[in-house]
Amino acid sequence: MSVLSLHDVTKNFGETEIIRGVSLNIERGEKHAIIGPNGAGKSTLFHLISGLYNVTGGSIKFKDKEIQNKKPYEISRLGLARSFQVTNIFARLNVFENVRCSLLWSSGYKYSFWHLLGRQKELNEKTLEVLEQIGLQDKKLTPAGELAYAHQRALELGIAIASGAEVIMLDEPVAGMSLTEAESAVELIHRITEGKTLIMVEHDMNIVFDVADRISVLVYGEVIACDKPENIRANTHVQEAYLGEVVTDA
Amino acid sequence: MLSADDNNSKNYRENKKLAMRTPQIFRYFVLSILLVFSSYTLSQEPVRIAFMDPLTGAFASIGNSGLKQLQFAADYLYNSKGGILGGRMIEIVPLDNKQSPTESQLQFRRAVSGGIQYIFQGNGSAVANALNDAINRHNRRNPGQEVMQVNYSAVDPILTEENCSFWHFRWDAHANMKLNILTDYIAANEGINSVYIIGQDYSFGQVVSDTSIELLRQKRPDIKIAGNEFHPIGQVKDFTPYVTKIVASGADAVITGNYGADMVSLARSIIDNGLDIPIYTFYAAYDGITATLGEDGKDRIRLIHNETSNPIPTEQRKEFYRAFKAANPNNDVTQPRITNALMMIVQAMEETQSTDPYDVGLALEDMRFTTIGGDEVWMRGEDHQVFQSLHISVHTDEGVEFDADNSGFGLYTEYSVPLEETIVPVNECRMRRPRR
Amino acid sequence: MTVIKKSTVWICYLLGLLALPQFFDSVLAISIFNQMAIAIVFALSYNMLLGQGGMLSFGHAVYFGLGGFLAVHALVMIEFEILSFSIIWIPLVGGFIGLLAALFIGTFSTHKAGTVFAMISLGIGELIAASSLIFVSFFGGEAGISGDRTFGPPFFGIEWFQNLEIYYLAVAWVFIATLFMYFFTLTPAGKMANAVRDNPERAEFIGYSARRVRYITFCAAGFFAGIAGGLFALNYEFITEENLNAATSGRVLLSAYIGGLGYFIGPIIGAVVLTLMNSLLSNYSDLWMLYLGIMFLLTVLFLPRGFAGFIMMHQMVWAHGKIKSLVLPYLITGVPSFIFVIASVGLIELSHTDEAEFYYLGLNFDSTTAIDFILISIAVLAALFCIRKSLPQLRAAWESANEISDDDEKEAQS
Amino acid sequence: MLEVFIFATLNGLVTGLLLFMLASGLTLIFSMMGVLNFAHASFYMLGAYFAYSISLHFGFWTGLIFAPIIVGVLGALVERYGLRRVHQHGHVAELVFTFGLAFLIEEAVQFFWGADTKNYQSPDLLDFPLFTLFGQEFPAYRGFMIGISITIFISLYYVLTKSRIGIIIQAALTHPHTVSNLGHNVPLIFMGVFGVGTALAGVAGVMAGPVLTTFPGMAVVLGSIVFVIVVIGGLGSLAGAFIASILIGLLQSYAIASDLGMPDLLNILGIEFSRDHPLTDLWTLTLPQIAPILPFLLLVLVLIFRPTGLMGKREQ
Repeated sequence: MSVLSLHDVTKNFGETEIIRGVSLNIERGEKHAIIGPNGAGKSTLFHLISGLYNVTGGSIKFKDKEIQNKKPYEISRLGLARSFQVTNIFARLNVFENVRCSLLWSSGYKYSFWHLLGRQKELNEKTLEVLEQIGLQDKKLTPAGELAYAHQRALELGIAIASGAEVIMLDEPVAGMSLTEAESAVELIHRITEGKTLIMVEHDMNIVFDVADRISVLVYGEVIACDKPENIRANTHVQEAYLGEVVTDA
Repeated sequence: MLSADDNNSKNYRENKKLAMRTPQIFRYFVLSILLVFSSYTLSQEPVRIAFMDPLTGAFASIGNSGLKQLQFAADYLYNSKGGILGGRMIEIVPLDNKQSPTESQLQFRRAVSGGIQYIFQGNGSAVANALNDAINRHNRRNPGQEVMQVNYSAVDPILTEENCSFWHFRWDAHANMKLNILTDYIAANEGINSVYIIGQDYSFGQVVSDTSIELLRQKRPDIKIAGNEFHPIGQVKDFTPYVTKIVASGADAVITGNYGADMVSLARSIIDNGLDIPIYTFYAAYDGITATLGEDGKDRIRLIHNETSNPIPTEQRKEFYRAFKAANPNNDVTQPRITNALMMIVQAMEETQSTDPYDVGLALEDMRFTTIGGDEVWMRGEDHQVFQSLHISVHTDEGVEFDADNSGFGLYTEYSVPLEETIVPVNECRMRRPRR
Repeated sequence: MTVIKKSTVWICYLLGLLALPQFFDSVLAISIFNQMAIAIVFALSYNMLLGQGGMLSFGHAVYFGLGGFLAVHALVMIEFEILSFSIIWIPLVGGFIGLLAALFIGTFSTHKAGTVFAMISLGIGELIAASSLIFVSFFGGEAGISGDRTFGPPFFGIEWFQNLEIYYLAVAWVFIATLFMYFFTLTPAGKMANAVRDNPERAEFIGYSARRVRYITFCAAGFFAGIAGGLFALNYEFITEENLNAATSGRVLLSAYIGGLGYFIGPIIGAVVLTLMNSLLSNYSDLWMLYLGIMFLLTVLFLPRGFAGFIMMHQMVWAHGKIKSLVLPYLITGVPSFIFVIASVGLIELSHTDEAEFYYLGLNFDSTTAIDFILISIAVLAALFCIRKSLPQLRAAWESANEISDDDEKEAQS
Repeated sequence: MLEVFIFATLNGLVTGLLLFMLASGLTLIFSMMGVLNFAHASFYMLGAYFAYSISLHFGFWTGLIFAPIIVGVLGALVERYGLRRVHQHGHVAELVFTFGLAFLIEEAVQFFWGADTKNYQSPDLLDFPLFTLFGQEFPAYRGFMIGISITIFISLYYVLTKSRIGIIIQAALTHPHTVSNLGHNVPLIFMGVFGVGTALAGVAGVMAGPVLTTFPGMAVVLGSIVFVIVVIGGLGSLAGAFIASILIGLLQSYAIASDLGMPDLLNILGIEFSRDHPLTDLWTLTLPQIAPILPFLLLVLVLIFRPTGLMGKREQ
């Protein structure tokens, strides 16, 4: 049963068509990677699903609800969390507060101005758990903006997964990391997405083949293939269009 | 409204409260500071009088000019001659109210803090009203420490009508009195068949408009009110659009109560657009305005005021002007009523041998006094409104012995009305007098 | 332990406020304290908006003023026995009106932060200030409206004749308001306000509507600004349009910024400093506004986080006991800086004065000859030279103090 | 009525073009640096005061040339030693800095020139009516103002679209980062643009000083209006600023010229209120009365319904 399904989604910016009729079904518990050359529309697709952009046409269903053109926070509340390609954290809050903020809505606090956060034991414990998961428990009082880049990326992931959303979308989670940093990041991704649905955009093919159950290839706004990793690797069409050059580049 | 009994019981409670506190210690404290810092270091405590007007900000030049006049009058007339009340000097304490009612309240508390019981204030009816309220409240709550408001220039009629108070004395003719004379003058001018009234959109502007229309209707029903316009204070960048309307209306004269930059801009626009009609107004001279209007304004601007500027009738007043000019080359005696107020208060103090505002206030009521300009002044007891002859003067450079802003231009009096004819009946003043 | 430590700060705050009149008890001093109390609540509410919520407003006085106007109207109604309640609740009336106004205006102004919000606040501010002169029956025109606080039922025998009594009432309200504003920063809504300030886009992806979060902060800020307006009404017993115009809005921005945005204590410092400058400095010099402007610009340029930020900069150094190493360098730069300020002020005043004889710091100068000008100018230049010479030393000392702190931290961690 | 309409249009144009002189500099500065310069009108005031001082000794025409240059140099210095420093602390700090600068300049003007109005006169050469229509003169000086404004608009437009530096600036309007990546000395361009922008404000000051009165409050009166124009026109759009300037100039001029008001509306609707109705201030409101606040009303409406302004493209 698919938890997220896109049907003939299109997106134009002015005259330019960026997404040209994408249809995609993501199963519950699946680890799904989206790959494609630069400018293929991967990030745009993410923005469409998570509600940052409105679609030009087509429909997106999340848990049988149409979510296209809904506001990001409405989609987020349904249980779909995402991270960003460019680090996107709350720079002047400390690490602990960053994570705690992302737990607030799912813990049911809404816009409360009558709860004192210091007194919410359960919430604070949960926050510490997440911090431990992402390995930032030592840095919890550091302002997020002053963290090292790798730590910021970890926090980025932490904010995305903290709410306990069942579908997690990661946009190039290891972009800009060194090899060793990337390795621990991948391990982290494995750890925190266990039992959840993961949709990921990534350039590093090693990571993609390591993590993904299924891969979609997006080229010029169209999905040209969607299959198991080994089939994708074997698909000459994909190799021609895209895979070959990237592998040699890396 | 509060009945007299309530008032008394409040006063009584008030008295008890005061007795429990120790204002004396404070007074000694202030005194000792004074003794240390005062440049006079006298054997006797000076009589301290506050001058509260804008000394910084947009209206600072008017306020500072007034301050210099009061300071000069005190020094020239009294301090240099051994003081008053048998050797006490007059000390003028400047208080900057920044032309703001709120700031006036603060400065008033500062005055009270320093034991000052006389406050000169003139600029802005809003400030005068706020100060009037504050003083009345203070005097009611602190018997024995009363303060007198010496209003030398705020012309809102309400201050001596509905809101009249025992503690407030006005040494200027109020707007309705002035308009009464001004409309007489206009009515007598056969050439004027229609007038345009334009003013700042606030109480004084509205008073000018309402009263002029009413008075003109009585005096010259044939004069057409070609326009009656209000514009926001200090918001208008360019008066040309208004001038266009004035031209289109075919008016023969303009009446306005504008002051400050709004006055200058309006007059300049009228002149620049080639509109050759007279402007009748209140505040279009001195403090830079005369210099700014210069040659262009000649024979076109007419003001109503008390105490003539040119020609000056007495040698005594000429001497005073020259001495002032020698001490303050960049200022003029713009408001002789400051001197009048000071002289009358001093006379009242001498008569009663007291500086208590209550005694002085009683002595001022119905005082008749001759100014150094030879003008007779009557302070009416019922509403504390002053009456003296009023004059209409023209902005010109002919026959001007005492010019304004060192520009060669000044005011020349064309039309005068004696004291008796300026008197208006007491309308709505029901003064509550304090009991001692 | 921490609870005791935290409440100590609050108790000191309260005791400090209560004790002030014991040291300075003149009418003037009480009046300044009252002003300060009002300014503190107002500046804190502004900080909620800009410091906590990231909304730069050029029209915050609207809520202060509207609250104040309704509070004075309430006083008048009490006087004429249309209403009957103790005047201690007047600030709440102001707060309620501030809240109502914010509830309405917030619906369209909080859509975006940044320039759009700033411009809408400017427009609304100008509109309301202008209407206050047009709708005379409610706002009383430029003379404003006035009431009398002594007509309500007495409160435990207190009839509010004296400003001192009002001061204690104001202290109670300031304390409560400060406490609640502080608590607000610790609630989910308060924290999310910070999050939205830092990154509105991301806040949307963790389930929060940035607009709604801003709206809540905006309303809370309006409420507390209204309380400050109510306190104003009680203290002055009148209010005029100048209390809701752009100048008042500008002043609160100034005081919050000089004090230090983002730090809770910042606006309190700013409000105190500005009130003192306004009421004391203005007595000594006509040019105090010029000095205020210079001080403000210097703060923006060199202390972007305000006085509070400057103090907080030393937290780390202090915690590691390195503050001693900074005392000497601070003195070496501080003394010439002090002389520089004093001499510059002297120069400015000397060139401004009309009097031939000019007294400054107990010295007598002659403004008609050039010698005194030259002497003071030399002092200014010499001081400036010393500052420039000593600055590298100060910078080095500062860096070494902080560097060691970092090492210490690493040691502490390992 | 026709005469009122014609003159209202002329007045509106004069005001509008004057506003455009200010708005053009502000738009340039905003587009490049992303900061709304609160002190822009203060530079306008400085222009008027410098020109006044110069005109006392050397006449109006010398002032017209040198005052804007002095103002422009001052502006460039402010950018170099002030704004650039504050830039690192973000836009709020920049806005607050210019806000403080506006405050300081007003105080400084009072310090150097005093608080009273200055007798700054238009040149005798232009002291004649250009034409007389229905008995009202149209001063030649106003015609001269229109001429200068239009010259500035045309040359600015020409420089921006045809010259190399103009093309760089144009590019920086829409893609500031790309331009700096292309190796242009963006800080120098910023300083130049700020200098030119403030010099334009200075020109406006020189021109407006004799007509609109030279006094310390002249910046405040115009300051927020210029803001309004830039925002209504669309941030970063010169054409938008031009349209908005003219629009607001005409709007205010027509509003003052008209005699319409609530009483007329109520007449049409057949409603009548007594004079002591609690809302009597509202029922007697007239258009001329509210003319100066119309721009702010327009600003709020535009921002609510079209936050990018009339011609603006860039979301912030």
